[in-house]
Amino acid sequence: MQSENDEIDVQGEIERLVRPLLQAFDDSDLTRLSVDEEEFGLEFVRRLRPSRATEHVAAAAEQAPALAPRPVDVVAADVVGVFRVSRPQAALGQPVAAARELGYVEALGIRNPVRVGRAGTIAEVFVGDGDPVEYGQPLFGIEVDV
Amino acid sequence: MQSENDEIDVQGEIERLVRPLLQAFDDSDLTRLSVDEEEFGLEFVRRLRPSRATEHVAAAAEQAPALAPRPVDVVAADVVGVFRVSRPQAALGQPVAAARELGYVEALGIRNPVRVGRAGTIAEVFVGDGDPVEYGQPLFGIEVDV
Amino acid sequence: MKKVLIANRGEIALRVNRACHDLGIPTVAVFSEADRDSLHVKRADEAFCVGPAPSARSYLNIPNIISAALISGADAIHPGYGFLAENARFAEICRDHGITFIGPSPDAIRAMGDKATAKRIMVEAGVPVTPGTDIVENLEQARAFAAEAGYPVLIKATAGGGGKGMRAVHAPEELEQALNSASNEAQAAFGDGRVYLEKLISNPRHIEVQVLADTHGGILILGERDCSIQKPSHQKLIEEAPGPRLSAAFRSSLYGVAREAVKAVGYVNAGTLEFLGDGERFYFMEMNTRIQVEHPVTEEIFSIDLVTEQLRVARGEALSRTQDDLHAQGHAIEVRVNAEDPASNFAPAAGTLETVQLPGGPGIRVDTHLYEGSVVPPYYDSMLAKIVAHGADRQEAISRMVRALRETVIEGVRTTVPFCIDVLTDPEYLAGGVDIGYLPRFLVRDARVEAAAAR
Amino acid sequence: MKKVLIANRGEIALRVNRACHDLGIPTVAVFSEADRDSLHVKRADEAFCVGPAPSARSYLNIPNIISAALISGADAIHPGYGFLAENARFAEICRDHGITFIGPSPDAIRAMGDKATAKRIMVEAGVPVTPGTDIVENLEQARAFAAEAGYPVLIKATAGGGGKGMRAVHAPEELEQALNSASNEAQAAFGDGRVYLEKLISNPRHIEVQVLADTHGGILILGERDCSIQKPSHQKLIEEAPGPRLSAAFRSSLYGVAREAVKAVGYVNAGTLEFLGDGERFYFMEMNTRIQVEHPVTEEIFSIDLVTEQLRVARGEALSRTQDDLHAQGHAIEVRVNAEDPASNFAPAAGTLETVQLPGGPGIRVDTHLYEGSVVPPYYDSMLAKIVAHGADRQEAISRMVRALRETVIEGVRTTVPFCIDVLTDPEYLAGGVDIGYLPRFLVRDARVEAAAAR
Repeated sequence: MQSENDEIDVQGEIERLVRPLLQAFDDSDLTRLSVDEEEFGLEFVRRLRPSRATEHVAAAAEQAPALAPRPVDVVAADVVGVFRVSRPQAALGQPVAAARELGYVEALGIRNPVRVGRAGTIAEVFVGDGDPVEYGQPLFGIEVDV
Repeated sequence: MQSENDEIDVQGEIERLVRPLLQAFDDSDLTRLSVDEEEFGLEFVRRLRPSRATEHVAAAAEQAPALAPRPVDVVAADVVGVFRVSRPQAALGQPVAAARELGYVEALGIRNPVRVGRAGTIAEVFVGDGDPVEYGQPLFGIEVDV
Repeated sequence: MKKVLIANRGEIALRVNRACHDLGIPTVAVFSEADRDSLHVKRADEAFCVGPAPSARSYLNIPNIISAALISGADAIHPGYGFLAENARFAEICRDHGITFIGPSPDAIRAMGDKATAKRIMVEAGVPVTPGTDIVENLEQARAFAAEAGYPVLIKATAGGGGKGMRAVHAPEELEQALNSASNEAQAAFGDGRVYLEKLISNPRHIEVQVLADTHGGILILGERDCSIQKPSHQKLIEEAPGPRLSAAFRSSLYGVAREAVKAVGYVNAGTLEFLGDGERFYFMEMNTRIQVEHPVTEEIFSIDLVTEQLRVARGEALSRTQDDLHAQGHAIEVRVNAEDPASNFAPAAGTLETVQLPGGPGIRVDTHLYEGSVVPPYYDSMLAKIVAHGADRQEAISRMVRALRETVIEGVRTTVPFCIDVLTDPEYLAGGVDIGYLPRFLVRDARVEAAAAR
Repeated sequence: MKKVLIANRGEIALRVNRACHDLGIPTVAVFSEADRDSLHVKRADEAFCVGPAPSARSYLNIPNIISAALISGADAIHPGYGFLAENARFAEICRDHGITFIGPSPDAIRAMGDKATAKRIMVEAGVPVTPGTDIVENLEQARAFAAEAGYPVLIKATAGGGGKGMRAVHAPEELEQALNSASNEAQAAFGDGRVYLEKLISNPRHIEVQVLADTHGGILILGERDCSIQKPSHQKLIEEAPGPRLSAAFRSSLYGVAREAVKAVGYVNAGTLEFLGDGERFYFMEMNTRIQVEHPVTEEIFSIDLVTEQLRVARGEALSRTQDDLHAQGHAIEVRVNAEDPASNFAPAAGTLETVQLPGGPGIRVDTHLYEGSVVPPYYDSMLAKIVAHGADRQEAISRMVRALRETVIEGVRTTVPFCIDVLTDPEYLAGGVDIGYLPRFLVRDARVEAAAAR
């Protein structure tokens, strides 16, 4: 059987209950927090993509010198296929220009180039030559020039 | 497949995350609050018995004069059967002595007396003559003499 | 067949996953970014994201799906239903890459996908079709047919689908107008304005026949399904097998015709022949060259697994049974639990499922990708679950289904569950053998009852 | 029968609730204070709390249960299994209050509940029983029997149960000691120190026969179940039907004997005759005068609902089928999903279930009272769910069961699911026909493998 969604004073509820929790949630390391009351419920979910990629980014960030963090662009695969490094190979820590081809994803015999967006420095390499990659998979982290 | 319960620093986690939430939970009107992190989860549940009985008690409490509240004993059925009022009938607001028989639950032809515990005043009558009652069902609220 | 890629989502992806695992074959799931946490991803042995949420860029993304098969080492693809299941070009691309497409040949898909071709093949095979014309070249041809067959008649587009280019004509004076507008609509929708005429059967029953054929000449005719309980949009809502109140002569003729049709098409793998039932007569409507949503009712009464049979056939093996092995047992009903509001013309809903309690016990099978906390994305089909009840007879199947629906608790989106309980306890449905006009009539009746109650 | 009170909890209370609803009979649940939020309470039409958590004060509280029936207007009580199901006195009390006890007569319960009486009746009916003695009056009688039948022999208490008053004796010099200690233990446990001797069958198979009988002389023999997969405590864990690797002669003889036994007892309603299987021979062990946990495997292969048949019989109706209507189809297996840790001698667990994802798809039936967020209280049986797989043959049933168990996600308590997957993929189990010593041997083997892996 189905639940009925009765109208309640959502705004009032938010003021009274939700804001402090949202603050607490923001300050915490929680990835999900759900609250369930008789007449209403809510859930906070921190948008994370739990993958090797984000772990690497986090690890990289920890090792970085304690300066003001610079933005990191993630270059991701936009097709499914096998990643191949372009020569000359761009190495970790190397500055790269915008639109520089770092490699390509080979799919059904077609080379789909993987290019740098904004110019910067290669901060992370998530992929190796010959690795299979899926749609949206992070390939490189580029610390953007400021 | 089954989850594995890995050992984690439970005490540390409690200090860092749980206590503030428990405090917030205590201060709130929430009946359930659940938190779910990658490596651990917890849930606070406020023990309530949502039934006509508690609603009545609450209603009675709201209508009561704004004095320091006096404790209310709930006289409950300890057998399943049909409730019968004992004569003379004890009315709402009437003082009753300890062990006073307010009625009985008739079950399989046996009269199971319903008696007042501590002396006081009848603050609530949850049951009518001839009502079927289940085990543990609240029958009367007695505002205890202090 | 070393590994199967499942090019679908939702319950059918899980259904195929189960069949593969039952045969010990590892699986590869594909998913869109909206389905990352879906059950079909969790239950497969491997999974590849093939695109963003919109189907056109993920579940219909042929290059990414083929590429996922190639790099995962999958040597076969099961398309499920919908999406790429009846795409002849996709079947060809699979073949060109050395991947087994688990389904019929591209030629069979193509032939049955073109209504005029399909009808011609069936006529040649002696399959009864609705009296009708070839492509009409001019108004006079149309007039002559309608005068002979009698009004009402139906104008249909040869490239048609989804009601586009279709017009019912009830009187001679409406014919010219209808012909022009149908042709224009078909031209706009399909780039092909050719139309033909058919005798319109008022309120037929939807009776379909499940078939299975292997590459060794083995053919199984797996009885009929009655799918007459359809929404006003002609989408099926409740299906059952066997069809109620059909005569032995009707069945015998139907099965014989189905066998001839399979032979005429040279059909291999699982398919369904759809017919309009009109009293003791039936007319071929179309052939679906894929596994269908409602296949479980056939599985239940014949104790056969149609999807493992699909896999066997695709491996080049013979079907596991012969026609003589098969005996229908009892009665089965399927209800589609959709995230839809029947009171608002079955408008689809999306959301997060707060509570999911599924039914169980004797005679109840559940096929679903739901779990508590799962998300119903707005991008795809609104079907959440299929509940199938099997009983010794129709009455027991219905009792079990009603009980199962009453046990079902889904909170977070509105579903078709309460509405289907109303239908399954309606005396007209209980009597059996309703036509496709039944559900629209029921909706009107129901609305009147509610309006009267509200006064 | 206007309304049925279900004097039980958990999955069997839901099972009975389903059968009543399938026949259109309203239900009354009873529950302890620990089960207030249980599914059997939610699914019944009415519910009464009958006592606090401990069973002795709630599910065994006869006055409160009878009173709940009387004040709710229930004119019949189904006892499920366990609790009051084989309590002849309870059946009598029901009768005295004009309530139909859905089960056999108090006399039949009492006769089969006393092992010596049950054995005497069976011997008279020509049912093979383990060679044994009457109650032994002295050591000489015992010596004489053991010498004749050959060691090992088993000392059993006539009032026995749960292994109390039971001793295996492997050599003459152990006999006197064992006899004394068994008698003392029985006296302490049951207030009845009488014992008898039986030939000990080493590692028999547990083969049982499902029977159903009505008040009109109708008797159905519903084949056998093999329940040899038992924990070291002799509790069943995995059951199947039909029993693997049994000869046609064995079956024919078994079913004939079962029919004679039902007639001899004048038995009415559902019951199970348990036998020890020893090669081509079998010996009566005991008769359970109730529906059993593992009844669904029989239901699946015979497409019959044993609980609705129980209700029909209790209403005085004839059984819905005759023996000639019944033909076993395929193979069915049941796995008991218990909240237990097999690695810790199956120690029971309690807790709140954080995640509950149950299996589905073709051939899978789930009987459970679980839902996400439900509580497993520490007071009762640790069984959480029964998963039943039905397939065309044993291999398909096993494949489906393994797939279903792999789909099952229960978080919050440890369960027997991973362990049962190990058993169901073990070559010795797959070969079929293992004896009751198999699972204890498997556990030892498994422990050795783990120990070796840990080195």
